[in-house]
Amino acid sequence: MTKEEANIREEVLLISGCDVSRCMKCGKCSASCPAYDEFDIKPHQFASYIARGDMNALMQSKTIWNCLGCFACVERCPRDVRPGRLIDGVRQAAMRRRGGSHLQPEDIPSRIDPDTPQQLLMSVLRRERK
Amino acid sequence: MQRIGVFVCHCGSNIAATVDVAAVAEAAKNQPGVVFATDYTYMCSENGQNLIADTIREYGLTAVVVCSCSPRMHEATFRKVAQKAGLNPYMVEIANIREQCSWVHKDKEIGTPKAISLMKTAVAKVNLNVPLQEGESAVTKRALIIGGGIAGIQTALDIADAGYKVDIVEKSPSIGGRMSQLDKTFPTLDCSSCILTPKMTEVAQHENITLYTYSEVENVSGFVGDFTVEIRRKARYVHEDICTGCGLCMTKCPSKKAKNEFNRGLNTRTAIYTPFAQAIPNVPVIDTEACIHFRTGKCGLCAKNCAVQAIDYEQKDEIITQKYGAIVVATGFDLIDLKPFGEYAYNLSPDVVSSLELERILNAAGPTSGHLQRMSDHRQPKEMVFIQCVGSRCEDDRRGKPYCSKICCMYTAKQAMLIKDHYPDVNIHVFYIDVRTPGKAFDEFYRRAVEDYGVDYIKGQVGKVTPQADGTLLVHGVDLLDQKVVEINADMVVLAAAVEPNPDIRKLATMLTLSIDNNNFLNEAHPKLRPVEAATAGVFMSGVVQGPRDIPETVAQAGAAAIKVVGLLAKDKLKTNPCVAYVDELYCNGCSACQNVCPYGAISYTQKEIRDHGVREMRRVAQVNPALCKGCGACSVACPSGAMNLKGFSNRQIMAEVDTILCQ
Amino acid sequence: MSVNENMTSPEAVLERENLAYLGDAKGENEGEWTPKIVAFCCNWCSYAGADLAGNNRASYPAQIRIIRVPCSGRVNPLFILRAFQKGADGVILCGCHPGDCHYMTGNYYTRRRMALLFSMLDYLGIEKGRTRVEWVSASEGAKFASTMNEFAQKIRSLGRNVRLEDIRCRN
Amino acid sequence: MDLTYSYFPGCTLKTKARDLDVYTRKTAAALGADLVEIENWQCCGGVYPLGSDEVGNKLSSVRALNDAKEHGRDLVTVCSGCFHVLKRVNDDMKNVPDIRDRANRYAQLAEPYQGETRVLHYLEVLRDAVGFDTIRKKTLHPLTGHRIGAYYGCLLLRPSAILEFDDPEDPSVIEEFLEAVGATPVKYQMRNECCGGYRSLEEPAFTNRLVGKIFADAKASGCQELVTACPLCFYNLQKYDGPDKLRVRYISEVLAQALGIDERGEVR
Repeated sequence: MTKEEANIREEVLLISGCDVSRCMKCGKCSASCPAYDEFDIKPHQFASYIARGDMNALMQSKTIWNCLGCFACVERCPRDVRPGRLIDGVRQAAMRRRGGSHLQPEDIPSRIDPDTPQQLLMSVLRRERK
Repeated sequence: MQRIGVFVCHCGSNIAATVDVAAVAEAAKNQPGVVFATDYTYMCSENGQNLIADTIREYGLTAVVVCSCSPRMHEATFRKVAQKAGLNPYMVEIANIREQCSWVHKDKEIGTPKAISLMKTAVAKVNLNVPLQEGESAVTKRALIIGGGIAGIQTALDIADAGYKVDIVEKSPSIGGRMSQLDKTFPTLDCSSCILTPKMTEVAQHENITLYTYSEVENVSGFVGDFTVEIRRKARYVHEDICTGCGLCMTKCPSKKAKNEFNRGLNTRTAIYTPFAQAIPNVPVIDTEACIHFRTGKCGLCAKNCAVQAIDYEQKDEIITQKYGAIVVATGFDLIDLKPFGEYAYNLSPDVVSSLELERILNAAGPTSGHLQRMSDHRQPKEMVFIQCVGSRCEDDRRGKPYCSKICCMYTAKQAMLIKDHYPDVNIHVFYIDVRTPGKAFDEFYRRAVEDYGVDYIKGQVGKVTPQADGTLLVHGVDLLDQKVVEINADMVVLAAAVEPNPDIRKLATMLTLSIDNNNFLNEAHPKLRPVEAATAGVFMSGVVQGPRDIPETVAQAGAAAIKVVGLLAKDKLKTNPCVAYVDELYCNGCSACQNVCPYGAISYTQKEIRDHGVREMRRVAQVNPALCKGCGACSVACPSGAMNLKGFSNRQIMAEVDTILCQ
Repeated sequence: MSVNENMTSPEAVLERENLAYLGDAKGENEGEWTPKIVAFCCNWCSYAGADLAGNNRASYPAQIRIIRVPCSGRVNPLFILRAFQKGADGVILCGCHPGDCHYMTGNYYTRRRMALLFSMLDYLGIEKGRTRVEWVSASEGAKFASTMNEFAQKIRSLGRNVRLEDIRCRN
Repeated sequence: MDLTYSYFPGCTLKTKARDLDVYTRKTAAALGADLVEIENWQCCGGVYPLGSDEVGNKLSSVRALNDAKEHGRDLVTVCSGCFHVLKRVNDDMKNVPDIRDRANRYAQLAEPYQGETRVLHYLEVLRDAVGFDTIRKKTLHPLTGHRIGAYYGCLLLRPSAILEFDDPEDPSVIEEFLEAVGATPVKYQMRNECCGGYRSLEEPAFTNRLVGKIFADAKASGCQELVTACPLCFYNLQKYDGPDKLRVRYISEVLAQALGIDERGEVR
């Protein structure tokens, strides 16, 4: 683990407020995840990646942008590890470092239609933009 | 005034190196009441002990102070010496000048004055000591077992075989417990009823055992050796002594829609029923909520058909009171409520069953006569999914338990093999977190399921079970080793639900002043060295009430509890700790403050005539039962008027220590 | 040996306490003072912990004096007041850890009772630092010693107890 | 009982989800509840702010919560997203001292806000204050014979430890509501699964797949239509173009129909 990774790990643990040592690797989070196949690093792997300090891999993963934020993993985690919050934490850390967002504002107009609710745009901006 | 002897031990050089022992002895001579003081190399040696005993006789000592090692080390030794020399053993006090003085300090100039002040403190205390007598209490040679499962049955048999009377109180209409609901038992696959039924019969026929089924413990008072227990015998509406167990009443009963608890609600039973065919006693009970006669006053078919007139609709609950010397709690377990696990569709589909429900389905006496079938359409399943750790190892206390339930890994392997034995074409998938099989021949058993029977073990969990239009259940899970989603169209899903102690234990624990842990399991007096004894003297535990365990462990523990009971009942008298609370009735105002803090229920109240300054009046005053009191002293502090006190650690004794201990 | 005023390591503090105590005992040091401390220890956990400290030869100031009680719940607030009256500069109560009480609930009563007593003493001007409740198990010899050292240091920083000491009680 | 509430409509209800807003107000009025819109409310942000070290983006919720507190009322919202955010921020203000202190330093309120306000979803008002029995009595046009499935989604239910809305794995409040307006509620297992949420902006094909599974289960279970309380779920469900598509409506629209209320609030 590099020093930078150690810093990121500390930041993720602070942002998420989770205790990764509680994970018993049961896989309930991954089993509950509706976007499992869209993930390169699976929800149940987040706790051990963070425990090991393998933060660069997490920061570059597709997972952090593909997570739906549906909290199914948070709700069903029997150990209160709350993988969804860890994913959120890594995404936040990634955005803070890149100084920007995943989806660029100029990408948005082409993606909306007359029915697109404000809630959707707000959510995307809040989740993916610093 | 006491005549005190002070004995200062060198403990070789352990004390003498950092404490001028002669100076301590010399200083002692000036203390009030001290008539003799000396030092010696090893006070605990035979010569040292003789020195103390001889001095007691020669000087007519009334009290002794030994300045030596910790009282936790040799207090008992020196008390025995005193007793042999004709002195009350409680007239001995120890000044701890080794562990708390000579070993803490390096310098004689520091150690000596401190040792002197510790000596003075002990002298100050012993001046106020009074002789204390160990009490005696009688032992009622009869044991009570609460709970009639395998734990209670085995405990009762072992005690009864040793020659003591035993009563079993069982809440349900028959003994047998959870074990009677099981089909086969791991790892040998013996038929559960085949090994349990003979034991049940033995209980019923044993001359030393009395059975109170359909009964509950209502109240407990008393203490080790002398408990008084009230037992409520619920009205069966069938006279146990008259009924022949012919079963005609059950065949005639027209009310057949009551939920069958024994079969975990998978089918129905009649209003007058025995839970299962081998029930002991083989006497039915009437479920008044289902009975037409109790609801409408009509019917009465059972009574009309009973050839011996055993049925009595007017029967009332009966309270019997019995004395016991020892009590064993063996109230067992149930599975947790599966309703909060909505993701497994347990509430939505009858084909999602608990492991115990499956056990009934597999049992030849069960709702399907032992044929494996779905409860929805009675089809035989082809694909089955077992989900492990449902509610076990779960920190979310709204639906699970933090502990491992211990038995699920093994019974799942067992159920899988039993099914494969009878229905080789059934595919079985087991989603697991870890497979835990510590135990004799346990891992081999599990491996047999994998290697010989081809049971598909998948490391991972299930996220959702969704009933499909075709009647199957879509099981969506993940295989963590393959990192792949696994979707199985199952015909049946079996949930290995966590075990939890029978909820009745809370009420019982209050009655017996037992301590229970956060999960409602009983706490042992010591988790390693006193594993079957409760902290309350005379109360023992057996079976899952203490923690998850399987049948062999339960039977072993039942034997251990029994020998503890037998050891207690074999005594005619029990010695009691004399350092107990006592009350100065003149100061007591009957406020109950002491009773409220007593963890042992040792304090009660009585109306007593008190003479106060020449006036006689009836007052409510506290009284301490010395057999129950353990001498913690909580009451003596709670008492607002200073009436409560503790022998051996009285207010005046401790005050004398405080007064003296800071002296230079 | 000269006493360095800035010494704060446990060993240094201990040495200083013991030197001062020595001076006190000999009546040599004018104005020098060692805090007098009464420690009430329950028989099952903390007294055993104190024994273990001795077994391990862990040191703490000689002016800490231990009184054995069956349970921390046996300690009457009056005992503590009496100790202060008799010139104690600090009083510490040691009992079993929560949940481990030999008498099941004694230490819970202690905790509640002492919370009230200590805040009342604070109100009377006896600083909260002079009183303390600590859980020490039979296996925590090192904790017992370090707690005592810390406590002694704290009392030293608070100075002599002059508010409750009854000079008529000096012995 | 005083049925006056502070009301937080939320951004989408003012534009794309006008039906949800209008019918909520009209039905509330018809049932004797007074929803007083908070003045100058600001958007809650759509999702709960994820960094526990960030406070700025929780302030709009804090202001709304504080406004309700100053009026001495409970705060009602009908959008699932707003409910989720407001309730979680409120929990932070009540239970997380660090966030509470920092938020109050920014907000500079007359008196520090400490999570005093009760956040309610309109469904909770209907169930606990108005009562489903009242709705049953006031229903003029019962939806008899309509087999309707509730679609809860995520934001109303999870995390249940904080939202405390319903059983997160087997919810029933919308079913009870549907039963009160005379419909036949149909429970289907996927009703608390995610519709894909905000991913529909970037990966509409993916959300379409998820929605497809939900519709398939609903249809197989016998639903003829679905109801929801979330504009984002509504959008994602509406956008689905597959074989199992069912009609989707807001709960308030269904309630209005049962009570016989039109858009202008007049009883027909």
